[in-house]
Amino acid sequence: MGYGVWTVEIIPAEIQPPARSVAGASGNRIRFASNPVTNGGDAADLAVALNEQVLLERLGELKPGCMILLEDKWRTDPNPSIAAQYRKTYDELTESGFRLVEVPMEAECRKLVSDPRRGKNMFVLGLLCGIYAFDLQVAREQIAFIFATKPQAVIDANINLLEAGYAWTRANLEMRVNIPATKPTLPQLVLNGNSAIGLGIVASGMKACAMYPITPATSASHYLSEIFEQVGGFVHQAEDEIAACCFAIGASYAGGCAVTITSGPGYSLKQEAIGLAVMAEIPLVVVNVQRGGPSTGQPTKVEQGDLLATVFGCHGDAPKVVMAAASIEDCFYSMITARKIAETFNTVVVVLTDASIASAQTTIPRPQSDPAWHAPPLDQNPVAPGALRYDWDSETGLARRVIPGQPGGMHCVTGLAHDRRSRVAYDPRNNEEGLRNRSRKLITLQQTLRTPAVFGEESGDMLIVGWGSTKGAIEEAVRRVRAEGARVGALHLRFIQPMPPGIGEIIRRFKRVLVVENNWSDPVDGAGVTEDNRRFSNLAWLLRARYLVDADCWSEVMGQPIKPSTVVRIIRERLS
Amino acid sequence: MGYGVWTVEIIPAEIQPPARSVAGASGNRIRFASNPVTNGGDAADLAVALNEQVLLERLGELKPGCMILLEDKWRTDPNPSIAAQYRKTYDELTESGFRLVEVPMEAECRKLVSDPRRGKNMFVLGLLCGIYAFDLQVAREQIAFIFATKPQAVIDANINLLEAGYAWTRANLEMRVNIPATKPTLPQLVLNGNSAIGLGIVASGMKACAMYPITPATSASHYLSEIFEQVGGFVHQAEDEIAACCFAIGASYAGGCAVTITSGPGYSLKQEAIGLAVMAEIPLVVVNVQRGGPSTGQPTKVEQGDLLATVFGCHGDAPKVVMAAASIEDCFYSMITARKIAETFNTVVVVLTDASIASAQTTIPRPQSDPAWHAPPLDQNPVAPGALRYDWDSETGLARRVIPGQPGGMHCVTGLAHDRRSRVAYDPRNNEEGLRNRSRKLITLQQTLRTPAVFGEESGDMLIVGWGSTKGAIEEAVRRVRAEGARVGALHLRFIQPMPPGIGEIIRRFKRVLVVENNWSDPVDGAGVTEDNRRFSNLAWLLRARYLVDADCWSEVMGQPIKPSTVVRIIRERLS
Amino acid sequence: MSTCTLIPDWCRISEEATHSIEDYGRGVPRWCLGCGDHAILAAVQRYCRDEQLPLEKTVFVSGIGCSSRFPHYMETYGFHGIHGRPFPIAEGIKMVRPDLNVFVSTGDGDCCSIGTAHWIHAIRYNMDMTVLLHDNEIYGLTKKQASPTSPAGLKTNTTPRGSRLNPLNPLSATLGVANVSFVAQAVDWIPDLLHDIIRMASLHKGFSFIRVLQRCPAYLPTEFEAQTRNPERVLLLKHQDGLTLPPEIAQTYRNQEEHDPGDIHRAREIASASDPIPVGILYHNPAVPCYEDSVDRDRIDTAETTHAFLEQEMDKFTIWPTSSEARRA
Amino acid sequence: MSTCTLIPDWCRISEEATHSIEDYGRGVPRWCLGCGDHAILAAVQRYCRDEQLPLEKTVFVSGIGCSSRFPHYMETYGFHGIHGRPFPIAEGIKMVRPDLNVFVSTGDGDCCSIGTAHWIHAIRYNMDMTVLLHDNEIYGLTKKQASPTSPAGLKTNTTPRGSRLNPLNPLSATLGVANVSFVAQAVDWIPDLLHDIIRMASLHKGFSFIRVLQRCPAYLPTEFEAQTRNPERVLLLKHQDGLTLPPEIAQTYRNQEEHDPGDIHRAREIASASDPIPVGILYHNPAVPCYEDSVDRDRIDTAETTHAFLEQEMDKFTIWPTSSEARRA
Ligand SMILES: Cc1ncc(C[n+]2csc(CCOP(=O)(O)OP(=O)(O)O)c2C)c(N)n1
Ligand SMILES: Cc1ncc(C[n+]2csc(CCOP(=O)(O)OP(=O)(O)O)c2C)c(N)n1
Ligand code: SF4
Ligand code: SF4
Ligand SMILES: [Mg+2]
Ligand SMILES: [Mg+2]
Repeated sequence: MGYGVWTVEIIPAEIQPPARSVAGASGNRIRFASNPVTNGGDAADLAVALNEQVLLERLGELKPGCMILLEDKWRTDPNPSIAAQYRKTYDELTESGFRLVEVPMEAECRKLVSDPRRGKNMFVLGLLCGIYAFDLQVAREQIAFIFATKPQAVIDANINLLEAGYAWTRANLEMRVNIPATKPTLPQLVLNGNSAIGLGIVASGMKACAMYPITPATSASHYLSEIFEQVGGFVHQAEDEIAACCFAIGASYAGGCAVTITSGPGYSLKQEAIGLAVMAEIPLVVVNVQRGGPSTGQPTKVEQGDLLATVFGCHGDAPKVVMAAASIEDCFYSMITARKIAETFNTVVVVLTDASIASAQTTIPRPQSDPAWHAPPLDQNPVAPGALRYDWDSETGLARRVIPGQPGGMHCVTGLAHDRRSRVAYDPRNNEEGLRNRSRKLITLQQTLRTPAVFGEESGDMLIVGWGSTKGAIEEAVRRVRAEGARVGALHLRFIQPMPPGIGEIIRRFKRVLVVENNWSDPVDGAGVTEDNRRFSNLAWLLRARYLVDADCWSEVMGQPIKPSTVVRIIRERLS
Repeated sequence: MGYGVWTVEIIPAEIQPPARSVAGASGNRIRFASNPVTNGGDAADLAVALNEQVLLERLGELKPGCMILLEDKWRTDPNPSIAAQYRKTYDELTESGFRLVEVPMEAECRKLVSDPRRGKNMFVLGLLCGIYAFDLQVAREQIAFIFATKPQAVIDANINLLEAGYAWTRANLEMRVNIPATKPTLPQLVLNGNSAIGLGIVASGMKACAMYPITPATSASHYLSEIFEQVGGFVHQAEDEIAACCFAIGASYAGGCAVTITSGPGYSLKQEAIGLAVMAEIPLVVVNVQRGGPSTGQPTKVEQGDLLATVFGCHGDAPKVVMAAASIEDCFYSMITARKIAETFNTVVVVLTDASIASAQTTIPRPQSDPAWHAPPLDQNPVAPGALRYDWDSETGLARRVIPGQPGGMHCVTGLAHDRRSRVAYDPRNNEEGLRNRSRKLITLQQTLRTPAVFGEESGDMLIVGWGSTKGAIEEAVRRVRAEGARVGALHLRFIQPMPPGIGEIIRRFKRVLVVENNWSDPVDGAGVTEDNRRFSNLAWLLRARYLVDADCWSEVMGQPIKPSTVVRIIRERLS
Repeated sequence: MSTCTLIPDWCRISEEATHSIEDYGRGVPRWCLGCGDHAILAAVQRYCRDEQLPLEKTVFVSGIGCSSRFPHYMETYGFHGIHGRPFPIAEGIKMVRPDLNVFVSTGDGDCCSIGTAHWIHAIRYNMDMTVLLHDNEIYGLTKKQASPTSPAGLKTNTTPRGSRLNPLNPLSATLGVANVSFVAQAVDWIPDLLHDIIRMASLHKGFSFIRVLQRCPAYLPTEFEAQTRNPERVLLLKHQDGLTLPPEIAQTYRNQEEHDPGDIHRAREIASASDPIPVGILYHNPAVPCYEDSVDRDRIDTAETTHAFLEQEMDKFTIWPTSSEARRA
Repeated sequence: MSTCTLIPDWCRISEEATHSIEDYGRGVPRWCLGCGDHAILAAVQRYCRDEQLPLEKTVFVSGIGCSSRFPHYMETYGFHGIHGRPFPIAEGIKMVRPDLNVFVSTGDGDCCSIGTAHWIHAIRYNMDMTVLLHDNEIYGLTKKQASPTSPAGLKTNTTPRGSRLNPLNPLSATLGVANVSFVAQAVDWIPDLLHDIIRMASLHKGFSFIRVLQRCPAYLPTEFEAQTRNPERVLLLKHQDGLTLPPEIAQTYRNQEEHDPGDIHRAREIASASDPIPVGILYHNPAVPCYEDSVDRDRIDTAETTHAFLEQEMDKFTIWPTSSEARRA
C-alpha cells in the first residue's frame, strides 16, 4: 500500500503451450515505486522463475546482472535431460553475469502443504516481502481478506507459506531493497484498462453494449456483463462484429447511447456500419482495444496499428471523432467524454486503447462520481410541428436528435443521401449540404478542444509526439534525457480527429519533431527507403499532412509496450 | 464513324420514378468531336427532350441559348394540367433564352408505325443526322447491322423513321453543324469502363472472379459472366462481399489469380479479408468502382471518395498496391498490370475506377493482344527440399509462391504472425521480419515505376494534380487556360501506393499545387475552417504528408463528373 | 352505435379510431407498376389502421433493396439501414425499447444472402417483431441478378446461362433454427390473407417470420403467373389455432389443408412443397421465451441509483488511505 | 502377399502404402490435455493414412479458434484463415482446383456464429469437401464465452448469470437448407466411429457436414461427462446405406436405431434429439449436384485459345477503319 505500481500479466499466446517451454511463459511483471508509476518500465531488477526455461525468451527484459530467484528442484529432476537442461541453462546464465539464487521452493512448501504447486506463489510473496522489507502484517491481512469466504484452514496455510518464504529470505539472502512507501491521502482504485472501460461505461450512463468476443477487448465486456444489469444496462453478445455494431446503432437510435467494443479485425468488419451511423447521425461509441496486426496478427500482443484505419477506414467521407486513452485512468474518463460527444454531436466516437493498458493494472485516484456524467433520460416529448429531422445549424452543423416514441417526430433515417426531412435526395445540393454539415461538426468540436500541455521543455531541440498508451513511457524518457541536459519536450494527443488547436504552434517551437508510436514505419535508414517511398508511422502521416512539418518517426512492432529506456536511446541517437 | 465520342447514360436513381418527373429523367449525353474525346465535357449545345419535365433538373447542363428539340405532343395533351405544365415550361425556357424547337415527333412517327414509342429514337437519330450532316447511308447500314437477326420489315420500318427524321430537319430547320470526321487508320473499340474491365480480366489470364452485386460495379461482372467460361474462367456470385473476397483469396491460393469487383460499401466489408491476403501474401486483384458515399450514399452517382479507405482502411499495417484507372482504356490495361503485380509481389492490388468511367462509352485504339499479358500456367513442379515458404529476399522483400499440388511445398498459410516456414510465431523478431518484408515489397515496386509525364507546362505558376477518372477533364482545362496564357501544368497519378519517384521534384517546380478530385474537402473559405482543422481531399492528404508541400485542394461532391469548364474556373480563381 | 358485430373480429375499427389508412402512408411509393410491394404496403397499412397502432410507437426497419424502401412509405418511425443488416438494428431497438412495435421489411437478397447470419440468429433470439420477407426471387434494385431463392435455371445478368443452384427455401431454413416461434407464408395476390397473416404474426409475441411471395413484373414477369391464374396451385393452411379462412377466399381457393401450427414436423414437410404453394401459418409456438424478456424490466434506474451503484462498484477496487478501511468492500 | 482380407474394408492399407500416420502429422498440437481436438486429429490422420491421400493434393482449411489450428498439425497444405470464413476460402480453392481433397475444420463460434451465412450457403453450393464442425459448445480460444451451441443457462464470461438462449442445433439447421447432401454426427470419445464417419463423409461427393461433439476440459469439463460414462446416452444410427457398426462398438453401445439416411423427415426428427445423443449418418443424398461441376471442365484453355477468344470478343466492339469491315463481327 502506498506504492505506485504497474503490473502486467504475461499470458502465453497459445491455449496450451508445452510445459517448461519458452512459449509457455506465463507470469506477472510488477513495477513499483514510491511515486505513481505510469508504465511497465524497463529491464527488471529481480526475477523469480519457477523453471529456468521461461527465462530464455525474456532475458532482454532483465537488467544485466540482475538477481534471479530460481526454483532448484529441476537440478535433481528424475528425468536426466531436464536436469541437464537446467544445469546448462544455470551455468550459461551465471556466465552471462546474472546473479542466480537457487531457492528450494518446492521443498520448502512441501514441508507445509501437500500440493506445493498451489502454494508456491505465497511462498514467493514471502520471499519478496523479505527482500523489500514489506510489512508482513499487511500481507497477512490481505490474505485473510482475499480468502475471506474460504475456511480458516486455507487462510492459515497461506499465511504459513508466506511466513516461510519470508523466513527463507531472512536466513539465506543478503539482498535488501528499501523502497519507501508514501502514505496516500486519497483513496485509490486498483484497475486494469479494460475494467476501467467497463466502469466508465457505467459512469457514462450508457445502457447498452453490443460486442463479439475478441482478444484483447473481451475482458472489458466480461466485467460489464457482470455488473451492467444492476444499473439497467445490457450486454449483447452478437453473432458477429457487424451485428454487434448494428445492434448498438439500433439501441442508440431508440434512445440510449450504445457502445460496441472490439479489437482490430472486428473494427475492420464494422467499417461499413460505422459509416451508417455517421451518415444517419446516430450517436455511437466504439472502443477498439488494439492488438498486433495486420490480419489475425498477434492477438495478445501490444500494438497501435489501427489509427489510420480508424480515421480513414470507411468508404466515402465519414467524419468521426477519434480519441485515444493515454492511461488506465483515461480509459475510465474517455468513456464519459465519448458518450457526451456522441450524443451532443450525433455521431460516432471511436476510443482507441491497446493491449498494453487493457490488461495492465495500476492505481488511479478514485474518481469523484458526478451526476453530469450520466446520459440524460429518454426524451419522449412531442416534436414541434414542421420540425425537420436534420435542422443542421449553419454555424455548428449540429442537428436535433429525434427518438422513436416522440409524437410528431416520425421520420425515416437512411444511409442514402437525404434532405433535411431525412427523405432520400440524390440532387447535388442536398448531398453537398449533408457532407458539409457532417464535416462541420468536427470543426465545431475542434474549436472547443484545449491545446494539450507540453511535457518538459516548451521549446528546444526536439519534440516527441505520441498518442495513446505510450504517454507514461515517453514522459519518463523525456524526464531522463532532460536530466542529462537535453532540450526535449513531449506532446501527447488524446484527440486525434479533430486535432486540438495550437499543435502547429507547439511543433514550430522545436527544431525537430519525432513521432514515437507502437506500429510499423519503414526505418529511415532501411534498405532502399527514401523520402519518396518511406511509409511513415500512423500519427506521423497525420502530422506531416496537417502541419507540413518534416516529422520524423520512430516506431517498433515488438508486441511489447515501448520502454522508457528505448525512447531514451532513440532520443539520444537522433539528437547526436 | 471517325469521330471522337463520349456517351454517358442517364439512369434514374429510383427503380420506378414517376413518369414525366424530374427524377425520372433517363437518357444519354453524347459528346463528339473530330478528335478523341476524353471526358463528358461541359454544357450541351443541343438537347432533345421527349417531355419538358426532364429538362428541369438539368438546365445547368445546357449552354445558355442552346437549341432544344422538344416533343410537342404535350401541348395538346387531353389532361389539361399536363398541357398547362407544358406551356408554362415552354414559355419559361424560351424566356430564359433557350431556342426551343417544337417537333411533332409522335405525330410524324405515327404516320409510319403504330406504336410510336418504340420508334421515336430512330426518328430523333434522323433529326440529328440532318443537323450534323451525317452520312445517312452509314446510319442505314448500322441499323441493318444492329437488327440483323430481326425480320426485314423491322429493318425497313426503322430506316423509314430515320429518313423521316432527316427529312423533317431538312424541311423545317435552318441549323446545320458540320463537324468533320477524321478517317481513322486503326481499328477502334467502343467500350464503357466496366466492359473494359471485363475484357481486361480475360486478357490478363485471370480465371476466377468472385463478386456480390452492387451498383455501379455489377455490370463489369455481368459482362464477364457472359464470356468468362469460354476461356475457362468462372464468375462466382457469392452470398456477400466478405465471401466474395475470401472465395477469390482461396482461388488465388490454389493457383489462379482471382479478382473481386465491388463498390464502396462492399469494399468496406472486404477490409478484413484484404488484410489476410496481404498478411499471407496471396495475390489478389480488387476492383472498386467508386460511387457516392458515405454509407449507401448515392449508389448511381460519381465520386472518388474511397482513396484513403483503400490505402489505410485495414487494421494493422497492411501494405497493398493501389492503382487508379485514368480512362476507359486504362480500365482494360490496368487489369493486366494488376494481375502481373499481384502475382509478382504476392500481394493485393486494388484498382480504383468510378461511376464516371464505368458506364461512359468512348472509342479506344483496339489493343494489340500480347501473349505476355496472360498469367503463367499453374505451377505444379516439386519444391526443393528445405525450401521455405517465405524465403523473403532481403533486397526486394519478395518470397516464393507455392501452390497446392506442388510436392514438397506443403505448408499452412496463416493470418497470424509467422516465420519463414509459415509457422505461427509471436516473437518480436519474426513479427518485425514479416512486417519489414511486406512493406519492402512496395519499395521494390516503387523503384520500378516511371515518373509520370507532366501535361502542359513543365514548371510554372500552378500544378494541378489529379488521379483516376478526372484526367480527361483536367487536361482539357489545362489546355484551355494555357491557351489564355496561364503557366499551368497537370500531373496525373495512376499509381497511388506506392507513388512513383520524381513527384516531389515536379511539385517543387511549380509555385502552387492544387489537387482536384471528386470527393469531399472542407472548402478553404468555409465557416470556421482553418489550417488547423480543414479536412483535405483524399489525394491532398497523401501529397501533403509525403512531400510536405502546401497542396491546396479543390473538390466537389456533385454526383457528376468534374467538368473541364469547372476546372478552368477554379484555376482562374486561384491564380488571380 | 357500435358496429363491432358487423365486422370480422380482426378488424377492430370502432368509434375510437383516430387514424385512417391514409394516415399511415407517406409519399408515393417508387415501385414499378404491378410490383407486389404495393400490395404488401397496403396490407400493412390496413393492419395498422385496424390496430390503430400509434404512429410514434411503431418502427419499420429495413435493409437495402426495392422492398427495403418500405419504411419511407410509412408515416411511422423508420430505419432504412444498410444491406443485409435490418435484423441486428431491429434487435437493438427492441432491446432498449420493448414498448415499440417493431416491423422488419427485407428482401430475399437482403435476408437470405448477405443477411443470412443475422436472419438465422434473429430467429434464435426470438425478439418480439414482425418480419416481412418480400421474396421476389430476384435482386430487384440492382437490376436482375440471381438471389438465393431464384429458381434453378433462371437466366439473370449474373447467370446468363441459367442459375446453377436449387433455390434456398426460407421456410425450411427458418424451421430448422432453434427457438423458431412463428412461420407463415403469404402471397401478394391474395391481399386479405396477407392482411390476416400479418395480423396473426403481429399478435404473436416473438419473432414472427412471414415469407411473402412477391411479384416483380420488371424482372420476373411470369414467375407466379400460373399460380395467380389458377387457384388450384395454391394450398391454404387452416386451423383453429391458425388461419380461419374468410368465406369468399375459401370458395375461390378450394385446395385446403387442415394443419396444426403446433406440429413442427408436418410444418417442415409443408415448407418443402412449392407446388401448390402453401399459404397460411406453418408453425406457431407461443411458449418460446423472448430474448428481451431475459432482462429485469421492473427496476427503475435513475441517475441516483446509477451513482450509488458506481460508488459501490468502485469500492471493490479501492485502496483506502488506511489499511483497515481496505476491507470495507 | 495381400493382407486385404484381414482388415476391414474401410482400411485400405496395402503394400503400396507409402505414408504412415506420422507422415500426416506436423508438430506438437497446442491443445489442452484431454481436448477432444486431439481425437479428431488422430481420426483424420488415420483416415488419410488409410486412403493414402497424397500430401500435396490435400488442403485443410480453417477459420480461427482452438479447433482452427488443425491445419497447422497436418503435413498437407493448409489454410488457416480468418474467423468465420473457412467456407468461402475452401470454395474458391475447390472451384479452381477440383483435383484437390478439401477438408474444413471449424468451431461452433467460427461456423455457427460469425460464419453462419457462409455455412448456410456452403450447404447450398454443395461443393465436394468434408467439413468437421468441432462443436465444444463454447468459445475456447478466447477463453469461455457462450457460443450459439452453448446449453441454455451455461455460465460463461459473457453470460455470468447463465446463457439466455436455447442452443442452436447445427444438425437441424443444416437439414433445413436446400441441397443438403450429407449430415452426420460423431463424438470425440468414440474414435472408431469418428473415423468411420469421416471416411463415409469423404467418400461422399458433395458437402459432407460432420458435427463432432468435442470436449473442452478447460472450459466445459463436465459437459459430456454423463454421455462418456454411460453408453446408454448415445444412440447409434446404423443402416446398410449408412454406418455399419464394428462389433465391439455395437456391443458397448446397445442403444441403436436403424435409420435410412435417405429419409430427410426422420433425419430432422433425429437431429432435434439431444439425449441420447444420436451418432451416425443422419442424411445422405448422393444425387445432389456439385456447384463446381456446373462448369465445363473438359475444355483445354491455353494462352493461344485465350488469345483467340480475346480477339474474337474485341471484334464485337470494334469499328474498323472502313465501314464495310464494321460488319465483320
Ligand atoms: C454492402 C452492400 N452490398 C451490395 C449492395 C447492393 N444491393 C442493393 S439492394 C441489393 C439486393 C436487392 O435484392 P433484394 O434484397 O432481394 O431486394 P429487392 O430489390 O428484390 O426487393 C444489393 C445487392 C449494397 N447496397 N450494399
Ligand atoms: C473477426 C474476428 N472476431 C473475433 C475473433 C476472436 N475469436 C477468435 S476464435 C473465436 C471463437 C472461438 O470459438 P470457436 O469457433 O467455437 O472455436 P474453439 O476455440 O472453441 O475451437 C473468436 C471469437 C477473431 N479472431 N476475429
Ligand atoms: S424492380 Fe421488381 S421488386 Fe423492384 S419495384 Fe420493380 S417490380 Fe418491384
Ligand atoms: S480451451 Fe478447450 S477447445 Fe481449446 S484446446 Fe483447451 S480443451 Fe481444447
Ligand atoms: Mg428480391
Ligand atoms: Mg468452440
